[in-house]
Amino acid sequence: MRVTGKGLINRDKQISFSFDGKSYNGFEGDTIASALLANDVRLMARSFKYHRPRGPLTAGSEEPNALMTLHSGARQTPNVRATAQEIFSGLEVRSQNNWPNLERDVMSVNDMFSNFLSAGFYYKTFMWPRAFWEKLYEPIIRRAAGLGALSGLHDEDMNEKAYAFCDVLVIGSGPAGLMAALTAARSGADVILAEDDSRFGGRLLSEVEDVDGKPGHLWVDDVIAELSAMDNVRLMKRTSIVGAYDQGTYGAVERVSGHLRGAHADAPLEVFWRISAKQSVLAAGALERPVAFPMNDRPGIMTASAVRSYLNRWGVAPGKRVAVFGNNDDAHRTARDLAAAGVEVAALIDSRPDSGPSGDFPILTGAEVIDTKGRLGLKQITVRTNAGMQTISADCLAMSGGWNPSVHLTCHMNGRPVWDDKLLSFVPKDGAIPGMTVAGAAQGVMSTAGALQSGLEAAKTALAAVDAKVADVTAPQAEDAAYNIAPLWQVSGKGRAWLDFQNDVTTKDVKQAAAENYQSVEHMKRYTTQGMATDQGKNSNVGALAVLADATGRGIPETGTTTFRPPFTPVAMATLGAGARGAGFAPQRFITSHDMTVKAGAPMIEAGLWYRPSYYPEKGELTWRESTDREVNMVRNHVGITDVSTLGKIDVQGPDAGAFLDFVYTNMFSTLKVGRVRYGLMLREDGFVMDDGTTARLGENHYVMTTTTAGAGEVMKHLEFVHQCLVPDMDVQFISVTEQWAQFAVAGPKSRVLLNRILDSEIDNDSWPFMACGDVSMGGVQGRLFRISFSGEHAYEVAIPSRYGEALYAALLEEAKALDGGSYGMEALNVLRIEKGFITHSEIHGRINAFDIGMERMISAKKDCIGKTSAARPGQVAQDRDRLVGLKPVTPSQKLMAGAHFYNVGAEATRENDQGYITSVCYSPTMKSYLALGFVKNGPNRMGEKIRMVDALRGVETLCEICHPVFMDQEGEKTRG
Amino acid sequence: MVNLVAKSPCAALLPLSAGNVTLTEQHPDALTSVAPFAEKEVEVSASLTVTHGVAYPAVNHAVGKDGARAIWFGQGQAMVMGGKVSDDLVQLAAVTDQSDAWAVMRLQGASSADVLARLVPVDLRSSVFAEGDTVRTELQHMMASITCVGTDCFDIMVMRSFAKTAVHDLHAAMKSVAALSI
Amino acid sequence: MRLTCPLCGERDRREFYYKGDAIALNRPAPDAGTDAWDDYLYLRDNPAGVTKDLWQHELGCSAWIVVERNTVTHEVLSTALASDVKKATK
Amino acid sequence: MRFSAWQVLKNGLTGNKGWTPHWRSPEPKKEYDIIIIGGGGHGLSTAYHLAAVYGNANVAVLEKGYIGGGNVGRNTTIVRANYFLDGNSQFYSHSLKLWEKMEGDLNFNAMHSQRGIINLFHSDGQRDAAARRGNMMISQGDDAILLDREGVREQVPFLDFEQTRFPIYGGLYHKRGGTARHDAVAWGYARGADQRGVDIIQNCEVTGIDIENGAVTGVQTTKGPIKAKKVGMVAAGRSGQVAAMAGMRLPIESNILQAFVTEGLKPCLDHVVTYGMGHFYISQSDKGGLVFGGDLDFYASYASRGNLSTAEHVIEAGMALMPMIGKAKMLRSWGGIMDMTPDGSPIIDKTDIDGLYVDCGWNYGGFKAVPASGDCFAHLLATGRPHDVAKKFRLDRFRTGVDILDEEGKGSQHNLH
Repeated sequence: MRVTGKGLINRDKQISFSFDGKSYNGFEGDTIASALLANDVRLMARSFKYHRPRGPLTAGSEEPNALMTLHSGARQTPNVRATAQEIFSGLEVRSQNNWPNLERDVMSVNDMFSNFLSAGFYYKTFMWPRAFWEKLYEPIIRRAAGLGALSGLHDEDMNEKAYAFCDVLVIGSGPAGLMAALTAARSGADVILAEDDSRFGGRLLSEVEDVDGKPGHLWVDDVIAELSAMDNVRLMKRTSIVGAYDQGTYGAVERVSGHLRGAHADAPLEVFWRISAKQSVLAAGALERPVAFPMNDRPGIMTASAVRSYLNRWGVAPGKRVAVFGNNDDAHRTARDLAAAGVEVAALIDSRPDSGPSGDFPILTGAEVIDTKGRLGLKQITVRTNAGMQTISADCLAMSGGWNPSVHLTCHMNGRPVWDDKLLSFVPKDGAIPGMTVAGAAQGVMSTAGALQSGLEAAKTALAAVDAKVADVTAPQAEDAAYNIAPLWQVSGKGRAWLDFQNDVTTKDVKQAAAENYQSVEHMKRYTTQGMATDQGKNSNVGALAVLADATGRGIPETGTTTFRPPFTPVAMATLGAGARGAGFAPQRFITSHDMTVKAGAPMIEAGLWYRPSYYPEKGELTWRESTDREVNMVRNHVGITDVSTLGKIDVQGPDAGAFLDFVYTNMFSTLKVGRVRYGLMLREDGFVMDDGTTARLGENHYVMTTTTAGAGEVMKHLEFVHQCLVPDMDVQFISVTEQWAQFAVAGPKSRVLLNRILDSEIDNDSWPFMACGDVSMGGVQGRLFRISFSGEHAYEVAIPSRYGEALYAALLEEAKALDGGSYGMEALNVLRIEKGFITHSEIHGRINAFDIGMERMISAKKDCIGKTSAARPGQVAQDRDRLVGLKPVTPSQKLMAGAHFYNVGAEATRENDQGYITSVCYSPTMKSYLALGFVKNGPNRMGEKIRMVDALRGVETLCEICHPVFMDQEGEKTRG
Repeated sequence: MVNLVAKSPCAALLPLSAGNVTLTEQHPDALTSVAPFAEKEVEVSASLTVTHGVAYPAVNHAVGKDGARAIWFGQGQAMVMGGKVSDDLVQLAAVTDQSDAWAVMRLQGASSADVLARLVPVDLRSSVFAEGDTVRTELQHMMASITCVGTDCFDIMVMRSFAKTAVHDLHAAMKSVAALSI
Repeated sequence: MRLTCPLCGERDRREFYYKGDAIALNRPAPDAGTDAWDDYLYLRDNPAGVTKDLWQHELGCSAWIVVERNTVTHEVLSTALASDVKKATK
Repeated sequence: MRFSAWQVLKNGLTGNKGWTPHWRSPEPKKEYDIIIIGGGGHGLSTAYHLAAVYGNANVAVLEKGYIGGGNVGRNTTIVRANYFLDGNSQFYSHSLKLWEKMEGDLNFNAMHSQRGIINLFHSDGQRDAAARRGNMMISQGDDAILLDREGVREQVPFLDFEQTRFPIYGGLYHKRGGTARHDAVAWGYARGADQRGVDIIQNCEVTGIDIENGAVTGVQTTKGPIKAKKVGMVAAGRSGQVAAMAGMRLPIESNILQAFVTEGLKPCLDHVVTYGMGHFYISQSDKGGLVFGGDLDFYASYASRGNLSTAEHVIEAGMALMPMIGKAKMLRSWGGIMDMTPDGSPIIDKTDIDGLYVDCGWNYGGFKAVPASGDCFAHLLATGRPHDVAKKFRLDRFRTGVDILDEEGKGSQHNLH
């Protein structure tokens, strides 16, 4: 029911929205909950386990009950807090976790059987027969579980991430936060003020009290006006600080457009901020806790502070006849506010025996609510007083169990809050978050005047830490009442008393857990699920702890507390994962020939971050194999070109370049002649092969190293490590030149013919023998030419500055075609290298050492190198290690399968009999046979032996012969020719 | 003789604009990585002063102006933008032509720092990052060099092959910042 | 987490690569024997408290850095260029 | 008390007042045959197996906090036997078989759910590696199916098959893989061990290991000295500190691994899905929360809390693979302390000190190993000989270079896994 003359909503702007298909009106500034309450809708949700009817418990983001689903289709958003979501015109809201509807929910039958669904019941049953768990019990349990539902569709909304920096981050904009922000800002510090709510002001928006001689919310407006005019202040409302991390890093979620209808198409829904703050002031206030009295969960029962918020901020009376129950003075304040607004106060029930009269309403002291009635909403309460029982009709009950300072963020770095016996709550431990000062109610300072002063002092502390001068600021006049509270953790009685409303954990469950020796607070939590609902126990943990303490005969401080972990409030996956949809997950790298290659119809495949062509289909070719076979034959008989720019290229320069390379490679490079190229093997210090490639010596002190595409980054890092950490006195520098040069392999018997049509001056075998390198000129542009081969053919790699990459590729392709050649892709490249027995990362897959691939002789005996000592460990040179061999089917047409394993002929295909596995397979159009590289125990000593290849996964079995891994031209005549 | 036509890293991708921010490609005459050998920094600096009128830059700084600028580019390395360095420099430093290795983009406009704040984990607001300041950092998981070359004006360098992704990411941030300021 | 690169200043952890215990600086001689190499490569003090480890400012200036920090609190006590540390220990 | 539907019914009718402690809280005796340091999943499982299988119940489990408070209660609950290397394969195969009979043995429902695991692959090379793994699983007697892209789509149609950065080529489907209710595993073993006479002593921190003449004689604790003939160290995350009490250094560095859970949602994900390119794995708990994790935070830490950039990366991977989870909200994150070995495989071995044994180095894969680790460590403690399936988990394998078990092929140096 809307109360005239109350509230900070804009009554000039009416907004229509729907809830469960029915249309309602609210005003600008309303949340779903305030608008529904204004329409006298109290039933908003069902609980998790017992499907109990529920209304809002709170008026903020900590809400455990009133969770709803917004929107439909791909935008369907479950578990939205009706108490925090602002309404906008056309908003579509649905209740969740009920069937067929909210009023008549079939699953509420669980409530009738609640005695059999007590804490941990599922650990004790559903075990017989065993197979029934997956087939029967679990599906039933799963279907019942969960609150809202995802749509199952891709989330197409745009979200974003950003970074921010400041001297002082102020978290919360109640009196303490505003005062802290004002003090820091006037002192010239770089300030961010973050407020979870849609409006700055905190509790000042919800209380009837003056600050600086004017209504609190007007004082807020003045402060915000001043702050927003300052360059050194960034005001961030609708921004929740969700995590506190090391060295002053904070995670924050800014809700940008979820409260708007028709936001700009480029505007994100939410922004995830990483804020780096030199200092922070936590002024997150406090949350009022419910009281665990019997049947305390009906719609209409909510915290007293929520009742005041609905009344004072939103101008809504959550009931026509409101009762108030509490153990502290806020209960009185609530009753007074209601009465002053003309709402009937049915009774004020104060558990304390001695609280005096308060206002013009009935007051029962030393009394407790011990029962309630009303199936879908509160109708009546039963009160136990010294004089006996009394039933009172009421449709709303405001309960005030005292305040819990919002310590959550202070726990994010393992700080455990400490118990304050006077406040009856936990307060943050000093220094729990380095650089964070806690102020106001979050620190247990409960009066407005105290909070203002505390905010000011916190700002001073923060300013001192960043060496800023403090401006002369004084805190304004405000309410300064003492906080009087008496313990009231649970009320005995017949019915269940809820602690964790959403998860349906009652005081009985906690007591049962204790009886079953789940007495550690963590055990109790995990056994009962107390505090594991979407509010992370914000509303219930302290109460549950008190009940556990009582059940185990310990004090609350001895019982301990569970910790709060990030995030402070749940964060959408799409927000935390913003930008990662589709291609956004990792940057893409493109070779200069990319566009031409795509145009030619070549499927592109990922190679690390790069894209490389798989094969180039020609007309009439139906399968990749046809294209690949053609490309292989083309290279073997004519000439092919392929872009090899993705291979890492590292410029190594300096007086010690040669010596350095000797140290990182197993073999010698200081002896390499200028103008020559050598293959190198690089080990990790653990003795396993890290990478391989060729390195060319361009000058006395100048080498260029190539790495594999996959290994480029790792190798660069490794070189820098070795240089800076092991041999910093060596005078050598590395610069990646991968991007500077577009590089193309030109392979095949006609490769030189082709090149001579491109190069400005011709080359021949004498000027450019196998493994020669040097500068060349093409169209007047200086490039580099390397006579190296990864195909076993007479081949070159030609490099040109990248701006000419596409042009050179086009020129090479044109000339190749004129020679019956063309482009070849990764598939053909793979066949060519397997035929020749060249290894790639398929073979050097991390567990392989030089001995395993038959390259132990490449570890020079003349010098030390990285990995040399480890490679010599006894286990690393054992004959029966899995070692590289070639494999061919005894019947050439029979398939070989990469990933298949080997077994001796006649032996069963079991793990115990395993003889090795295949790493690379191809069909060789040259040999007219499948070929494979693989690792076989003691392989090099088993040449000619027959061995069974078994691929059980795909049902292929082939008898193979172990052979040398180089299938063709073992002498390398073609390469040299 | 074969005719080779050059193509710049951001060809067909730039310019772009959104709101008050524009993104354009820069075409420096040459990019030369200069990494002085041991104890040769002073001599390298002298050489650069002769050829480019700039000293070897201090850490996190760039010196010079459009046409001749030396940007600190990481430990022991400067990127010299502009004409060719002296041939003799190879005696003093590892000199590497990087003219084709990097895409150079200029982000300009009142909200340019806000745009970068969506992509770069370093504070680039004018109050702390002014003309002549430079950083090596990341731009959405890509290695980047970012230099403030004037008021609300930044030169951004990413490796050439990342140009398309970098332009896409910058443009997305530009559009979003523009949408939020409406 | 933020680390102070001796060159670039304070930066987010995401710019850094982690290598492990700074013992990596102290590579034994090739003939130092099995124990020395086992100690160097594999066995670790793994302290719950102050440790020195090696990081690289991978997405920044590429410098390798010795970071002295607390593994329990994540407090960073000091940072230094690895090459300086290595040269000083000679 | 034997649990049954009947017990639940009976107690439900009598106000749930008849439930009794699941384990006792005894004071430590002066001496035990065997002391287990560490009341986590592995320690409790070891104690249970000592009592139930190897006939020695004169055993104490010493836990410095509350049982199950370490990684067994902070993980993504995945149970699988899909290993490739000889040495790992048989061990995890054995473990899965023990999982399959655990609940019956323990009379405790740990909600072990064999809902199937799909390991996605994203290139031909990854498919080959997956095939190599799958073939090993089959030869070990476990189950594996190689799915192509369409096969994956049939199982999990909501993945992003169209746009994702690293396209889905297929997946290795392990039907017997799944999840379990993590805490219940610790509690179930605790209850089972306690019922068989093992003393579980919580809030009892070991402060020293007594060694005389090269042989262990007992331990010092915050509850006084306790003698023992044999001591087993099973303190994952703190293995280095415990070993240091015996003057040992281990090939272990402690790293943080984060895990995450969303708010409860109606069932939307039936399998465990792992996304190798993004280091991301996810399943949905019986309560409805999406439970997921990713890569390590990658630095030595005992802080039990994670780094924001790592969390972001994990969730970015999730969004890249499975954009339908965008509207789910991450509820809680936490960080476990992992014993990371150089090759990513564990250690179950005796030490150079007589009577002192170690079970450690579970990296980020300890949960699924809980039953077999307990069985094998119990076997070693009881007989002095390694269990057949755990023979290769040797402490000195890095020193000798023999049987390094680098399942992922990342190397056998620290911080590569």
